Amino acid sequence: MTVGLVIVSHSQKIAEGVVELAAQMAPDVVLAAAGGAGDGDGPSRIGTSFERVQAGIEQASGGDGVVILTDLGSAVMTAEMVLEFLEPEVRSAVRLAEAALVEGAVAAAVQAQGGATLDDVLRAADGAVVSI
Amino acid sequence: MTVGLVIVSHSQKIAEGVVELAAQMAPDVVLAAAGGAGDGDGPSRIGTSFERVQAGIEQASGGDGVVILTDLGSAVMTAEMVLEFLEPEVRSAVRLAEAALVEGAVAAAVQAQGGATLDDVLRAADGAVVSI
Amino acid sequence: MADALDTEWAVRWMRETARVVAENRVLLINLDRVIGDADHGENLDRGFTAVVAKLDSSEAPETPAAVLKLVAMTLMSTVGGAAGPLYGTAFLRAATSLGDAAEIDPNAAAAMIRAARDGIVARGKAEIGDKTMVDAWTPATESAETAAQAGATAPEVLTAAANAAHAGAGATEPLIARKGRASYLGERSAGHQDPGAVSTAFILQAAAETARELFA
Amino acid sequence: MADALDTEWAVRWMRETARVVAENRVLLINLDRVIGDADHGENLDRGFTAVVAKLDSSEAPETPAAVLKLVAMTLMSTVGGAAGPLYGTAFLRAATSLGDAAEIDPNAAAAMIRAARDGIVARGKAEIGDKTMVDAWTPATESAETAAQAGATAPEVLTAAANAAHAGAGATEPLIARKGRASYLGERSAGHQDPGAVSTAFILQAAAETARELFA
Ligand SMILES: Nc1ncnc2c1ncn2[C@@H]1O[C@H](COP(=O)(O)OP(=O)(O)O)[C@@H](O)[C@H]1O
Ligand SMILES: Nc1ncnc2c1ncn2[C@@H]1O[C@H](COP(=O)(O)OP(=O)(O)O)[C@@H](O)[C@H]1O
Ligand SMILES: [Mg+2]
Ligand SMILES: [Mg+2]
Ligand SMILES: [Mg+2]
Ligand SMILES: [Mg+2]
Repeated sequence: MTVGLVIVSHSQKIAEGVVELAAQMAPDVVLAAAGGAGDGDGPSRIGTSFERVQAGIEQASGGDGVVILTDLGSAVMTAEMVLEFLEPEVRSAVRLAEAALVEGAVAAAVQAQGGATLDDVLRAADGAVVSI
Repeated sequence: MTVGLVIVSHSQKIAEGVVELAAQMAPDVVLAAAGGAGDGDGPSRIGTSFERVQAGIEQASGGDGVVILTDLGSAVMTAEMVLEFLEPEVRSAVRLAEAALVEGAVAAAVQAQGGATLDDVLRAADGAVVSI
Repeated sequence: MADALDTEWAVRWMRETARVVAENRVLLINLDRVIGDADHGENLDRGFTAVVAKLDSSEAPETPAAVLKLVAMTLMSTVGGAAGPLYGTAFLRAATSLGDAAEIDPNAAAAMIRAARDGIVARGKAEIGDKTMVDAWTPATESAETAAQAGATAPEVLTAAANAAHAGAGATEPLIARKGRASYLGERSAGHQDPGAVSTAFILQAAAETARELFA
Repeated sequence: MADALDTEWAVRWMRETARVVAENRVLLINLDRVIGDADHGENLDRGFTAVVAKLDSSEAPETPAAVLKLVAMTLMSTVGGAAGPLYGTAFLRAATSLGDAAEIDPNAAAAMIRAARDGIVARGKAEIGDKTMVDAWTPATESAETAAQAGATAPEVLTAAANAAHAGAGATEPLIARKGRASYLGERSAGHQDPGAVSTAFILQAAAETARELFA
């Protein structure tokens, strides 16, 4: 079991790209992309989506907890809103990182791949060095 | 005239997504995506490309200078290699940021949109607050 | 109860908000273009259009709180920008403050506005003067409470709130943004009104107008 | 000049490198899988395959330096990973160290290896012990210089370099990575050889073997 990650970005491309990049070094980690906004059909708009973040957390919740990474402030607010709607037992295993999105996601994914605890994965995200 | 940005990422999707996100707040700034690696046809591989970075700098060089943002360390090395091949007069107006890619690009693009100088745009990138 | 606001008022408030937001879509977009990403009008129009569609298609909510809760959930999932979680939280907290009461008296109206305002502050952590919608909601709350304490009717409480919100929105113009996207602009954000403060004034104005009409 | 290495040797060196890299593609991929992103073998195979294609299609380069420059430019634009700018810089600096000489004597061979090594350090800023290809290139440089000073032939200089590189690559196993992707793993990077150090040993081994064959 490992910690899962949710990548929340205003851009669907960014979220999907971060997932493909981090997956290279963390093939066994669940990486959920929650990027952009929109209603099923048509291309995503730039924005964040309550439902996509909620679905991402669900997707990533099968393991030892979930770390959420965000890009801009409105993504943080959307994520915090979603957290308030989670069942307490799910909520207690979810952390919101204050990390550089791309760099933090790669660092966190590598820790998760190595079986690190939820708090260690969070620390790796928050402490990620920019452009190692 | 404004400062242009080059977004160097191992993932084409990340680079393109950062450009679409930053463009929202900086419609007049040249934002060049230099993401992924590959040879024209077929989908991009994860990696960085000397030629794509070189082309990005060329694309962004029409204004008051260029700031390059990168994701991981090998992107930094590719960018530095490209810099060594630039003509001195082009090279002197190019800066390599040490910034969080997504957050730094948005902050830098907004400064560039406002007509900031090359060094101010660079400072905005490097000092970007994570998840404002 | 004389001049008390009921479920029908809440529904009318939301339909009128949708109308006003649609009417001012381009204005809100243009405000957001200068110090943001040019989508606030689009975001809110999408959100309140969805609210009206929900009201048209679902069974009539039974209490004012049920209306506001429907609005909160709809905005949250359709707006896409910062205004989504902010107004979502505002309407959710407003709904909670009303409980299952069938009618909203002047004190409840003022309490509802305060709850909305406090929800926005809890969600966005902005302070007064940060050039956000908080700069419209805060004077609106204070004026509503003052009016209620002075014995105003519920429509009068909402009118006081709306007027104060308009003044608050206007007063964001010289401020330098310290929260939200506009904060990226630093000093360049001065000289323009905050889009969210302006949309707040429209929403509260719709509340006041529909309340007055109901008792005209 | 007796036992001096010429343009033909440089071409053979590169063709042999391409062969060895292709042969060890999966090994390099697997090393990189454990402490990286599992692409080092693929990256280098792509790069040296492109080098061979260039050598096949373009006019024969006139000096050893011209061969190495072609290699540098090709690796730079085809490898895609960290090894691209690193080996690109290495071969470029090596070419520069040779100037337009037609032949490489033992001292020039040692100087070429030092130039490559210094280029990698300049590009990647790794120090000895950081668990990178620098840990293979540094002992290779030292052994090559010692051999040249002791009067060895050029093939002997390269053989000394290759042997030292293999030992250096092996010695990266217990180290904790402090540069490159593997540094994300922290202590978990210990217990595995560095892929770039291993590929360095293959490259220098190809240099030594082709040199020895030429004078066998
Ligand atoms: N942290 C915050 N606290 C309060 N209000 C905020 C905050 N961040 C943004 N806002 C409000 O949101 C408005 C912008 O909304 P909108 O354009 O829909 O979102 P976005 O900025 O994500 O595009 C701003 O004008 C401001 O009033
Ligand atoms: N800063 C550096 N200095 C020296 N060598 C490095 C550095 N970063 C990475 N390397 C070398 O590059 C090798 C990885 O190459 P490769 O897999 O092609 O690149 P990437 O890590 O981008 O996928 C590592 O094994 C290491 O030897
Ligand atoms: Mg906006
Ligand atoms: Mg927006
Ligand atoms: Mg690799
Ligand atoms: Mg790679």
